Amino acid sequence: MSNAFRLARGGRIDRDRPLHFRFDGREYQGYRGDTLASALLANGVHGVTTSIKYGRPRGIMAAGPEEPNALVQVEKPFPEPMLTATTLALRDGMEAAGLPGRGSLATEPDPARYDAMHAHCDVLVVGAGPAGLAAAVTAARSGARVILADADTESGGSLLGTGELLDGAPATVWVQRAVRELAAHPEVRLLERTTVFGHYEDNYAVAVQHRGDDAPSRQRIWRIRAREIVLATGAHERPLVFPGNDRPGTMLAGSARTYLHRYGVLPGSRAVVFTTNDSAYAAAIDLHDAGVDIAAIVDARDVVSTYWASLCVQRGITIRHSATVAGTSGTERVTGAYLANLSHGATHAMNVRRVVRCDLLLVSGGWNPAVQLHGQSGGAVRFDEDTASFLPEPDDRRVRSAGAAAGAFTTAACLRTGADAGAEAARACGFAAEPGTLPDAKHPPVLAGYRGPWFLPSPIDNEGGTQFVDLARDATVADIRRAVGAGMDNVEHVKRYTTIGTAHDQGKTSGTTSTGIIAELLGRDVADIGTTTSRAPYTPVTFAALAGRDRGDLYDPIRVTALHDWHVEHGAPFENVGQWKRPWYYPRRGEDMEAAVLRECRAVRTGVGMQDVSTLGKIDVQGPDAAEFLDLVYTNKMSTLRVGRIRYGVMCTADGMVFDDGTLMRTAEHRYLLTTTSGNAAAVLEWLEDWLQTEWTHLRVHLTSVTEHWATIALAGPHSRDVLARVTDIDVDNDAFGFMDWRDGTVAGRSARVCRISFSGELAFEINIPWWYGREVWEALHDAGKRFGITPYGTETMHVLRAEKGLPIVGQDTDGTVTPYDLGMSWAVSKKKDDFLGKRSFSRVDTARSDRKHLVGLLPRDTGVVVPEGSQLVATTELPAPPVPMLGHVTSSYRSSVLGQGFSLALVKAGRERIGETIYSPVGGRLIPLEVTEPVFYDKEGARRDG
Amino acid sequence: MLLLPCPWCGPRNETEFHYGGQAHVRYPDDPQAVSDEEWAQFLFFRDNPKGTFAERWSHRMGCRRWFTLHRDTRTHEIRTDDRTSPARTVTR
Amino acid sequence: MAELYGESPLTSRTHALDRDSAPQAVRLTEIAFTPQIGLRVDPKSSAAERISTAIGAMLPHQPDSAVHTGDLLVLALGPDEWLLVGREGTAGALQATLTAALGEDHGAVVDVSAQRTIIGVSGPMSRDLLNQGCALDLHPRAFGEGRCAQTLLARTGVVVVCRDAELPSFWLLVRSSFARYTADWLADAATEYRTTVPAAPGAAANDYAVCS
Amino acid sequence: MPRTPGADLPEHPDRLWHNPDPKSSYDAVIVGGGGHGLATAYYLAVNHGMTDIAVLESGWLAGGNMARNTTIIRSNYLWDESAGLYEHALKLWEGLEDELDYPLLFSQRGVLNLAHSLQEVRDSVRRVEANKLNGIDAEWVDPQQVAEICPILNTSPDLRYPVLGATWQPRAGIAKHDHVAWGLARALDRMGVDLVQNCQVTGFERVGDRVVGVRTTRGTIHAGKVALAAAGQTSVLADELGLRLPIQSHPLQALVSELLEPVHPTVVMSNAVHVYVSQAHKGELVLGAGIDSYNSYSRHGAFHTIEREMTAAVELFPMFARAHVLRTWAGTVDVTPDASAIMGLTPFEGLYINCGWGTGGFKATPGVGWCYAHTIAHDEPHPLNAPFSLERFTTGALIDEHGAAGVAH
Ligand SMILES: Cc1cc2nc3c(=O)[nH]c(=O)nc-3n(C[C@H](O)[C@H](O)[C@H](O)COP(=O)(O)OP(=O)(O)OC[C@H]3O[C@@H](n4cnc5c(N)ncnc54)[C@H](O)[C@@H]3O)c2cc1C
Ligand SMILES: NC(=O)c1ccc[n+]([C@@H]2O[C@H](COP(=O)([O-])OP(=O)(O)OC[C@H]3O[C@@H](n4cnc5c(N)ncnc54)[C@H](O)[C@@H]3O)[C@@H](O)[C@H]2O)c1
Ligand SMILES: Cc1cc2nc3c(=O)[nH]c(=O)nc-3n(C[C@H](O)[C@H](O)[C@H](O)COP(=O)(O)O)c2cc1C
Ligand SMILES: [Zn+2]
Repeated sequence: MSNAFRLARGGRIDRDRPLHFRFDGREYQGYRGDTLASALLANGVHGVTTSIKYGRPRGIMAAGPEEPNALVQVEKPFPEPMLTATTLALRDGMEAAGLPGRGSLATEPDPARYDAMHAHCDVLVVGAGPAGLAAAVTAARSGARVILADADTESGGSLLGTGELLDGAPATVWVQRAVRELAAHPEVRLLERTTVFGHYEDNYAVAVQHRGDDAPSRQRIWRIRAREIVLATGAHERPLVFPGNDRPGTMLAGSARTYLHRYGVLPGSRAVVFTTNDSAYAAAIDLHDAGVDIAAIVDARDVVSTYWASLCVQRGITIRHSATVAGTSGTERVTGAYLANLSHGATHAMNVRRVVRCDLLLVSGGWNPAVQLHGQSGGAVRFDEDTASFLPEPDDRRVRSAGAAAGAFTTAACLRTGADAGAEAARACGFAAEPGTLPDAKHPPVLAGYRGPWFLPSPIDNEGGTQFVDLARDATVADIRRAVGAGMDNVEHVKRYTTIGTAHDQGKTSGTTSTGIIAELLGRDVADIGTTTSRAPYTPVTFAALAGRDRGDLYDPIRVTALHDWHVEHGAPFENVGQWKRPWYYPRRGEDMEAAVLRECRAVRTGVGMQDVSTLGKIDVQGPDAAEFLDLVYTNKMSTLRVGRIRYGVMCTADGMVFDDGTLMRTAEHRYLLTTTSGNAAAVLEWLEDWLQTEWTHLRVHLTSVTEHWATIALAGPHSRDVLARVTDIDVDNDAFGFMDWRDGTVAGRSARVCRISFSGELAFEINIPWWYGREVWEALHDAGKRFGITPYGTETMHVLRAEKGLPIVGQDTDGTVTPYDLGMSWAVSKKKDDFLGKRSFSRVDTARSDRKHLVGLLPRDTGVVVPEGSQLVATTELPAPPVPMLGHVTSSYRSSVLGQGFSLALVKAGRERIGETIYSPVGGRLIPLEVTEPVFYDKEGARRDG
Repeated sequence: MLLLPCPWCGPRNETEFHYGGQAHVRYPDDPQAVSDEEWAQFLFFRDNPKGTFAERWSHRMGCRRWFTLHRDTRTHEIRTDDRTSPARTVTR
Repeated sequence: MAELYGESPLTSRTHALDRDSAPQAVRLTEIAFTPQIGLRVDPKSSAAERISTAIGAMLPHQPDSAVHTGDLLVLALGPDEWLLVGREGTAGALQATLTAALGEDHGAVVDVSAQRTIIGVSGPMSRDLLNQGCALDLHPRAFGEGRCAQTLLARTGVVVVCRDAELPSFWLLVRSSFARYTADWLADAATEYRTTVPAAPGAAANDYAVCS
Repeated sequence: MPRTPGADLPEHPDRLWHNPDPKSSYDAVIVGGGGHGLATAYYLAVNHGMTDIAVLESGWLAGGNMARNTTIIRSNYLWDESAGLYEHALKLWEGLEDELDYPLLFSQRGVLNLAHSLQEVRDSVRRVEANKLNGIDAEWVDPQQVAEICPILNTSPDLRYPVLGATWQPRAGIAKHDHVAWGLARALDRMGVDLVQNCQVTGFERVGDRVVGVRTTRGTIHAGKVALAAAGQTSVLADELGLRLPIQSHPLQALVSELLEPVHPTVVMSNAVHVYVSQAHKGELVLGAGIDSYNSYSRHGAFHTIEREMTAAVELFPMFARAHVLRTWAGTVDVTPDASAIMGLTPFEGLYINCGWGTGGFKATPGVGWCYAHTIAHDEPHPLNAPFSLERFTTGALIDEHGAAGVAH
């Protein structure tokens, strides 16, 4: 039965390019230019799948994205669920299967690439039918930058499927001319196979381009910022609601015409045409002329057009007016239509008069303008009684509709409204634009459509259980009836009760009809009921397309320091700290993490270690009021810091909670260098700018981020001075270079700024050199330190060492609910300053409580234990029934080489009052006894910092 | 994706900016002198109008300047006189 | 130079950038070790005038504009903020000139030479390449020579400078820690131009595409 | 006959509610016919014998955030105060289906909250340990166990932010939001409570500091007690009384895929690789992420939020690459400074407030109803909601759930 329904001639397929494909396991052949649907129809296949709820056979209903039925699962070249056969371009070797409602996802990874592109234009035209082409050509001639996007594989829109004439020649000739003209404009971008699927604020339109499996990216998201938008998205034909209206072989009349003209396919041999308006007549005539036996035209109207009647008479086609299809026969495919007369006013159907045999039932219930994007853009719609459809309400936003999307249902009107819209849009962008002369399109007089009930009365099915409204969701008139009966009078409730409009097609064919039926059942106006909300996407879009190229390593920037490669070469695993990669520890052969960290800790405590601390945020603060400013943002007093000196400082948010900490060095009378924690650098800078620019505008201060200008190397341990001395010209003697001093000089021949800061409690230095010299200086220090057994250490060791000294880490030992007092840092909170950020909050009732959680130390009675971080703390030796009162939790916990045991920092209710007490932590079903201690475990007197 | 008019750099995509909430919220002249209630108002209570809202934005990925906009919270429309005569700095 | 300057943020990527360039379409190169000085000063002040005199050009008033004066490129980054990009080896001199011109007035001169590196993007598809991740309108009418902008490229901040609108050619100034990410991102974006030329409209024969 | 398992969702009843005109006076009116308003009316009737009540809804019943949420239910919050309230709600969920005699499709399929950094691991363990002591089923699971629970999740260490483990609450899950609303509504309708739709409250009737009724688009209605349950719109109402609140209304978006064969057995939430996903009964994947940054009442979010969310989704679930986004939407959520709700008395006598549930109040629905009804009936907060007072912002006793709530749920 190969291509038995393919005409010998005609259509826009490439007959020299046959394509082989499999559907539901069977081999077929089609041509390049076919969709899967047209190729199936050419092979006589209508039935594509079964319906989701009732398992009824379902076929191809439409020829575009409005298709409610013909869902397929692509199996090859790569599995993709739920595509409509009517929009799926055929390719050689394609394998697909009918999909009864639910798709399946591939288990192997998608090999395709997806990307995105930003674009700007004066005028974006959506849709390249007659209206869109006219709009684009008009706007382009004015010199405006134009983007014309169309979902289809070629431009022309409906003109590709109607066989009509423009200026006496096939309309496609004009289409080609228009496209050629547009392509020649340097300021025009033509986007074929590109569906504009979303409209967002300020005319930001998003589109997906289907570039094909072999393209550099399979799909591309276009992010288009347009000054003006013309929506020329056409209209979708409405099916009719009658018993058995879902049998395969039932097809929209206009779609049948498209299959004929565009694909050279006859969708059947004997057709009944059932319509409520003029538009189906053209389909009937064209199909008849192509060889389809038109068994009858059933027109629900009492009066039919004399123009079309005479054409039918010439061809011997019978028209039955005031009639309806009251039911259908057939199982896998329609075999006949039951015709009945309609009473006057069409409120009742008479008994079935006649059964007409057919294998094709063409239906047309009028047209729904594709107002989805208009709706997304915030545009209103109004119900138009004449066309029984919702039309876009024009407004003064920069989005305008044209053509069938605006209710212009003749080609002449589409061309005119398109050209007008294009000209207006271009003018709105400041271009002198005039709609030029348009091709001549003949159109017959149009007779008003049928105004009877939205579901046709039938003696066969009173409840409407076989009268399908949303075929994709298997929802019927009976379902709407039940919803309304349940008390629902809102279209949104009915949608959710019946699920109408919630399938892949988002109710393109069912929306207006279901509103009509609700109105009818409630005896209210259609306009009153209205529509459901249009939402992006207009047609479904793959997750992968939206994800684009921000995948894998590009998911989020990987920030590295100047020393990164050295760390890699030396085997360090990395810790993610914000976007930074920081070396975590440097395992030697055979070492696990714990062993490596204990070794690194020992090295710092007894010899010397070195760490890359370049990730610390650094901000240059300058200006005559810098000191005053810093006094306001730090809890400490910073104005008293002397040039050449460094001070540790804490910043709080205005609610008194610790926000960041770091060191501040005074580099000149009016200049400081401030450091922040690694993850917080951007936030701190923004926070400082905020206060400077919006609150303390009188302060003369400038902030400059210099984080990456400097590479920073920490050198820590009793031998750090010895190492540094070998490579620097700075006098590193304790008297010359004291704790919390900084000095400029050279290190390994490069100019450097060296600070005496210690985060480990040991004698330590931090060496800052411009990024470019980072590795060179690091290696020089490493060489110089060899004789002292210099040991590179990572973040984990740094954490252990600082915890032994009771130094908290913001974000680990604090969680946004902790004040400096809670941390036991009242020494860092100035009592002398009138104000600073956070000060006022310390006296609030809750913040001033003495039983708040305090940072304390914990020592397990069992020295072999390291309590897991995050463990909760309780006061009792046995757990009562929940809820168990909790005292706090363990924030940091490690095994210490110097203590020879595990130890923790914890936030504990009234912790400082509990020092010396024993509290407990439930760990793995046991209660571990812990002694509450001061948070400083090692070198409490601070004797080691001078070496 | 809002298109926000930075008074310095011109219209830019929302993703370049950081939102700062209500504008013109003043830091008390003397925080130590205000009551707990007034302090709480300053810290946590903000207008949340349905309609025009004076709000702060920082052009984080651009010039790093803070500025004020009047935006309709129903439609996201930005009052056009702000486009032409933007507030350059604000008092919170 | 390496002797003098150590290692630039993209030293390890030099080869990769070269490989990932698509000679007919886009070329990616690092322009390393350029002196860069951040300048903050009130544009209406006499200090600003003195600085203009010292560098031989008015500080551009309009943010997002870039002017050349001799070897110096002056980028206006904000209402009172500029980034001066000089010729290799002149950082110290430039900083001294600016500091001297600023004198005792309120302002800031900060050496940020190593804070950012520069990636050059040139060739006919440069705009296309950048627009894969940069939302600016790079059309020559909107962003020609004399223009610069601080903006987002993919997921990081950059300063984009139009060097030549005709060729075209752009500079991206990117923070050193993000440089590799940006380079990798650009190289990945250039995949498009290294493989075959994109299919002409409608000419995708072997295509499995969805038309809506 | 149904071809697809799960497509045969339970039928709704033939009768849900009547649409009465509002009376001129009630013992109590509840402003807002979302889940919280309905549940509150329900427990006022059931626990406190009050049935002369009206629920006033400006639009269609449960068409606010109740119609828009990703339906995640769990109780594994950090602080005792939250744990108490959410766990109470979860226990009520466990009996609600029977009580309402309505298929709520409450499915306790568990929830995984992923940890992607060492700090997230610490925070997660902390929360799990706190949960356990609060009697909440919670577990810390390592990457391998994560993979066993949810095999389609990418637990490879090569991920930019690898999964380092997760918290696991087996009793958590999802329920079908509309069914919940309608089940409550039907019960209320049967008990004689008036559910009044298309009735927007525009102001209040006051005698001094006492609120004695509401002005509505359908006339003035007197009431002994007025209880606000208006979620994202609360500030607009409070403005009428000059009552400033610490809430900001933001868009929160969600989206669904087409219907798919069951692939996703549980609920997965990730703060760092920001997305949360479950698969609804019908088969669609339901996904959400964080709020949009700015204040808005538009029920419309920004597209870059969706793009970022999809990136996260495909990173964590590579098999979702060729799933399709079918529909996106947004709700208006009321966000507080500490990511915890506000429920209790107000400076006005006879006026009660429940708001600030932000991105995560669906799960609390029955718990809110229970406690809020108590607050209204007794003019005093239930012990479970006492900590959620407005005063906490003055005293500083915030209940900071940013960690447990993420930016959403
Ligand atoms: C996208 C999204 C995802 C979410 N996901 C989750 C989740 O997974 N889990 C979770 O627990 N929570 C989630 N939430 C949050 C949850 O939806 C809300 O916290 C919860 O629904 C709020 O309570 P409600 O149901 O009463 O609100 P709503 O349903 O919004 O009810 C408020 C009602 O008040 C009405 N109203 C407002 N003003 C007036 C007036 N003046 N007069 C009369 N009526 C008025 C509104 O029309 C509305 O119907 C999500 C929210 C969103 C938007
Ligand atoms: N006889 C009738 O009653 C009747 C009714 C309706 C339409 N028509 C005819 O149909 C034609 C309508 O012309 P038109 O130009 O208004 O529409 P059209 O249908 O010819 O073209 C619309 C185009 O828009 C594209 N499109 C739709 N949505 C899109 C999106 N979101 N993104 C990208 N592309 C999208 C479609 O692919 C299509 O090519 C006229 O010829 C008219 O006579 C006739
Ligand atoms: C849990 C859940 C599942 C949903 N599933 C679907 C669906 O399968 N198809 C659909 O079109 N919409 C679905 N929706 C979205 C609704 O259609 C709708 O967008 C949402 O209720 C918000 O309302 P609005 O878009 O009318 O403003 C779902 C919503 C939720 C909350
Ligand atoms: Zn700016």
